[in-house]
Amino acid sequence: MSWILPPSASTFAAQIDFIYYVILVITGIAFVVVEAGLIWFVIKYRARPGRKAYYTHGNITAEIVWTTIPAVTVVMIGLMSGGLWNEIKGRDSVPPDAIPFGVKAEQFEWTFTYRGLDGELGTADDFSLRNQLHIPVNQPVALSITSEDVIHAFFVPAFRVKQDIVPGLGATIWFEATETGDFEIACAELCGLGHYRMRAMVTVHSAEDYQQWVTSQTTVALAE
Amino acid sequence: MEVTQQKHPNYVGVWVGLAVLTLLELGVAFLGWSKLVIILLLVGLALWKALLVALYYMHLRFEGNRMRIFAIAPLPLAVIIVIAVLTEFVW
Amino acid sequence: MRRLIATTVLATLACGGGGGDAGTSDGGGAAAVAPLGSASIAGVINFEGAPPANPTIDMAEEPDCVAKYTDGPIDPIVVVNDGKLANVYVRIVSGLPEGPYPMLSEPAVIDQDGCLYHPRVLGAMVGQSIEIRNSDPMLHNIKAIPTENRGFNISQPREGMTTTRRFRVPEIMIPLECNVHGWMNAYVGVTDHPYFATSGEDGTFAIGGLPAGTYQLEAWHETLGTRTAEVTISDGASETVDFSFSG
Amino acid sequence: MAHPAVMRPPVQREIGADVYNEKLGMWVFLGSEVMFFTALIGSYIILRVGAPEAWADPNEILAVPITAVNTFLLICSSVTMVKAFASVQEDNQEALKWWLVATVIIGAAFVGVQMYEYSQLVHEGFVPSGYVPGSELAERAAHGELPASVGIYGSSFYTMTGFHGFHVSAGVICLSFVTWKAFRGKYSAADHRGVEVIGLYWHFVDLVWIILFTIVYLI
Amino acid sequence: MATSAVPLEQAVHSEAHELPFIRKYIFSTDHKIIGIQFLLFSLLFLLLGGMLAGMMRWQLGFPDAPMPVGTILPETMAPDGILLPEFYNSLVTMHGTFMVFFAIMPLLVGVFGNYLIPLKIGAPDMAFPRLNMASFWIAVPAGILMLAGFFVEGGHAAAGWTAYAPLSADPEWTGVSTGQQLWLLSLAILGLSSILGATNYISTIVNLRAPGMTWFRLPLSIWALFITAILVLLAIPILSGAAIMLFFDQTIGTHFFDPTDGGQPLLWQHLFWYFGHPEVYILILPAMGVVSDIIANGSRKPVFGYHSMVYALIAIGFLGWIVWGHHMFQSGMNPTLGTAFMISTMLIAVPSAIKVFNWMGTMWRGNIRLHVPMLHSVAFVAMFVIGGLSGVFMASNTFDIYIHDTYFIVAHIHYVLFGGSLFAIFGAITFWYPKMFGRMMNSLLGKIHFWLTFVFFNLAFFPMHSIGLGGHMRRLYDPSQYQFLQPMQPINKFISISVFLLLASQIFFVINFIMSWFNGRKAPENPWEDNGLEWSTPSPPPHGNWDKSPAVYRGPYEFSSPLVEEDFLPQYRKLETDEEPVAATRET
Repeated sequence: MSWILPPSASTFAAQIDFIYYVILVITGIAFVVVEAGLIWFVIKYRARPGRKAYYTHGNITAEIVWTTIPAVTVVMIGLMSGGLWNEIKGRDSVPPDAIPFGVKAEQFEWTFTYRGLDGELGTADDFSLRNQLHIPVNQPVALSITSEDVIHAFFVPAFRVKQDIVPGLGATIWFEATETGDFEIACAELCGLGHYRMRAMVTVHSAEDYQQWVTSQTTVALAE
Repeated sequence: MEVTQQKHPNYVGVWVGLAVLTLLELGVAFLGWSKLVIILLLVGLALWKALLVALYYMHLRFEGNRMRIFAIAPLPLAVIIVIAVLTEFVW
Repeated sequence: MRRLIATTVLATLACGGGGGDAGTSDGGGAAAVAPLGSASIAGVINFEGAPPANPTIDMAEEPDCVAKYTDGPIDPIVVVNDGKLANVYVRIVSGLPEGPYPMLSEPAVIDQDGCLYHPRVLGAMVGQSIEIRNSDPMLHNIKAIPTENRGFNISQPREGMTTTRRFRVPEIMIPLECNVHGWMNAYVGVTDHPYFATSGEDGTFAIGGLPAGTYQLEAWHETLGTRTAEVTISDGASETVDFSFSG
Repeated sequence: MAHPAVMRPPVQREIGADVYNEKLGMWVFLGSEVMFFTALIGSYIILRVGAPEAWADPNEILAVPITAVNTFLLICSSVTMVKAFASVQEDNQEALKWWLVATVIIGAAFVGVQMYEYSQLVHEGFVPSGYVPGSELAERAAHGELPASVGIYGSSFYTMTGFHGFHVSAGVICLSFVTWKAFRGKYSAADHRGVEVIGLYWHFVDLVWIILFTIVYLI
Repeated sequence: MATSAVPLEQAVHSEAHELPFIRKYIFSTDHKIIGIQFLLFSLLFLLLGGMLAGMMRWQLGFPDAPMPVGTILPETMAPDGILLPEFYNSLVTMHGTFMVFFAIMPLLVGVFGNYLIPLKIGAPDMAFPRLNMASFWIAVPAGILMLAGFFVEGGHAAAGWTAYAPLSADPEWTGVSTGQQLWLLSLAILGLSSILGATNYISTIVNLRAPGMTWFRLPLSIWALFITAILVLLAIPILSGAAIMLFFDQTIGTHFFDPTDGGQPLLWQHLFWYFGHPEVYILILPAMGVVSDIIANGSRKPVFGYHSMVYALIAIGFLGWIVWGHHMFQSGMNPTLGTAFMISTMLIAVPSAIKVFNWMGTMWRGNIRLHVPMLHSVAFVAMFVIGGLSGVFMASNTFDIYIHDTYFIVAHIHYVLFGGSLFAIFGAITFWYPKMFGRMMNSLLGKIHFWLTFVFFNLAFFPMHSIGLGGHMRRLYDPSQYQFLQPMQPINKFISISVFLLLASQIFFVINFIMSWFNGRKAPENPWEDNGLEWSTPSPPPHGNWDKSPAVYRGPYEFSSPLVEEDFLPQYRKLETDEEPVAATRET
């Protein structure tokens, strides 16, 4: 039972979590005010014999106050997250220097295609791995994801990244990991009876480890 | 029973109008003009016909405002969904 | 209330509504039919030339399966042992007398072990129960993609589970696949008679209990295509028919 | 026993929408019909904008002339319907009966023509799932005279026109009922709610066809 | 529409004399009987839906442990009592479907719409009684079809209650064909029933209000039901249309949602949610309405800011149409659209806030009687606030990236639908039970049921926020598959146990409901000392409700009025100062 978000490992995560904590504080206040008020009223104004309730049909000022305050607050929240939204999901938000990856989602597997050494996708030295994504740290990566059959959702909790993958539509998402290590990739959209097993791992390497790793894999790929 | 409406509108006239407009549509549809112009024209003509039917045959013209509101209320909703989804392709 | 649901389920199951085959025995009547004869056909499937290399499987995500292999898991598409080809499905295409044919009362078993199907090619008779086993401690789903029969897509989340299915119409071949492990493929040949066989590791096959007659045989391999042969046997005799494929 | 407002329409007309219940109810119901056709027609527009290549030019696959005739039929049935309404307002029972009969017949004719149109299309090889393999249209598509695949075109064409046809058929049935009552002299200048209400529905169906004809057959 | 062309007086007259049982209780055209029929119908499905939830929670709390008495389920569902993933997906789907379409919606719209509208506006019956009967008897086959799906080959629909295409469009992806088709068919039929009902409600409220019952003298429950009826009328047809297209995709090989042949999977989501968001308000507005009535009654005080309450209802009803995209933030739709939808969604929080504050304002300086309906209503406000506030998190499309499709959403919807609607329903049933059956429900049992439900509900659903924030995906058969979810397993266990207790505590309601029906205390005409017109007629009211239509002299919430020494002043009570209302209720 905690209201703290789990550890984060991408550049977005920090910003998204910030928005979360802002909303948490605002709604927290509203929550306490209302619930406390309710309890207080129920106790203070409970029925007593021979007493009559205060006869009123309302108060315009009060109405205006509690219409404006929420309106202003929510619109502010909206504007605040709107900017970040475009940064993350905007149509042309992908940074040009992002490393491209090909991702194929199908019941119930992820296939990740790497561009190999020549830095180009769709060439001979590309290689693919099943359910394993390897990326360098502190370096934006762009995944062009397609779905073979039904709608899947690419979800990396630690990166606060989630995107539905609609067959025929696909999606390109980008993020930048800030921590090395292994993180889990999940399918977040019900995609059939094996949905709960549609799990993959993303391994974040330091820049040099990543180069070595790619080299080794490419040679293997070319050998075959 | 419709006290609000003493003399009938010229129903046959409206009918002739509808027929003519339909012929117009058929003509326009096969003209060699740019697709966009044709589409706009056709939609215009179709709406015109629809309006004729609604106003005269469904006597919206002779109803009170309340009924007119009832009649047109759903139309904005119909437009909203189509426009919104079309933005997927437009930009 | 749950009891109510369930009992109704059972009720409908009993009248065949439930889709699962809770031991209802189709063709049980046919089982009474005696073998039509005592003739038999046996043979070997030869493979000429160098067998194509089978791809390795990237099973890294399933350590429990990898553990079942000494050297990395290979996808056994073309299995050749000293010139003999395995996983070839041989059946009699024509020449049989009118049925009914003796029913195979033993279920045809297909096992999921080490994230591969065993056998990879399975023969079954119309109405014969096909017993699907899971010997892996993980989820496998079994998706049958027939064209004539009604397909199914079922799951076995735990080790040791078995599920029984039947096919109602003859069909060559029905692909089986597991979507959790994209490399897992198997093929089921369904015939209305019991005269079929699948070549083993040593490439041999045998079809018995045949009446005398002249038969067309067809040998099917998932990638190498089909071969046909004709053979005439007299009652009680045993003929040899060999097939040969090449890469 | 019951509330006078319900008993005598004149009283009701004082209340609320200024019209009697059945008319109000029909208009309200037509509101939901609008949304139903929004789902179908809207999808058609969206799908077509999304995959324009799947649509054939007018008169390539669909026969415009025959449907033009059908359109004319429906327009005629509308005018006969409204004539029936006008007659009952003037308490002209004879005219009412025969205008209604005419409407029923023309409406049924529309459905018949649509059935014929469908059978022709199916015969040529145009079905909800696209071309029938090996059919005449499939051949022409193979030679590049028609879109390579019209799956989505067939789907939306049959669904939309089909559901309109369904509405017409329902209308014809209700109209027959009203006609039967008319022959039993149930309607008068004082109370002809049945005629007016079914008329509203009928004109609405006609209105929908006006839109359908344009965007399905002509554009 | 021949039915609506039938002159009403025939319908009403033919009912006047004593009727045979079948016409009186089975094929009745009396709005009160139909309301009660809907009540029993939907309570049954409520129970079923709860059972399905119980099975799901067992699997989530105790994966791989055989379910008690689970062994009686056939092996296609739960071999040796352990659920199969495909059956779990069916449970997910059907729990949602039952609760949304066959429990909450008919309970609010079908039951209280039917029962309260004529009684509260002073009409003898609905505008179209036969249509009203039809709408119930169309709903029944829909329910039967929906149940039948469990027993067909391939199992019941397993694509979620939102039936996202293409998962739902092609049996190849789920192995479910007949089940999914029955599901769609049933919804299309149920849609027809709802539309007929809505047509009836709107016509009735517009045309059949008693003399003096002007728009701004309508109780808020009726206002809410009126707005709801409009939403039903305009939203349901969209679903019917979409369902029919999906049905054709399943059966006759059309390609509406099939990306391989020009179809658009996203189109389904747009259509579904264009229906689905108004649907959300269909499920909460009537609850807000009845709660407003009950809170005013319990506080013995006029509703605070009646007019702004009405305008808030209308605003919600309208805004509900332009926010559907917030269900699709992560679906890959146009991101610019995403921002637009976020703003509109944020705005819809405002009218909700207004209502909450007005409810509090109503209780403020009241003379609060904590009878069972009031308890439930206060709980409604308290729980609805939580649901509303958690909604703000998801409304922010950016943070929604993280919590979309997690248990945070599950917590949110249950705080709104269970904590909100269902508490209101329990309150409303207790409140109008005496009018429906002529007997009071047992207050002690009621209080026990309330407190147990309230406690276990929160124990069950509040922790879901926390695991949702941990990233726990919803619709997950076995969370233990993910390392990052394993630490949450204890919480999952805890939630499951709470859910079982929550289900168990409903027994008190069932007992109370059935016992009181037969030997509850006889109910007086106006047991709650309320102001509504329905309390001016015997309990239960006779056919036609009143011998002569009641006249209305004032607004619905004249509690503690200084004009009289009682603390309530019914709408139908004539004081010397009051003039007879004219039959015309047209606004001026």
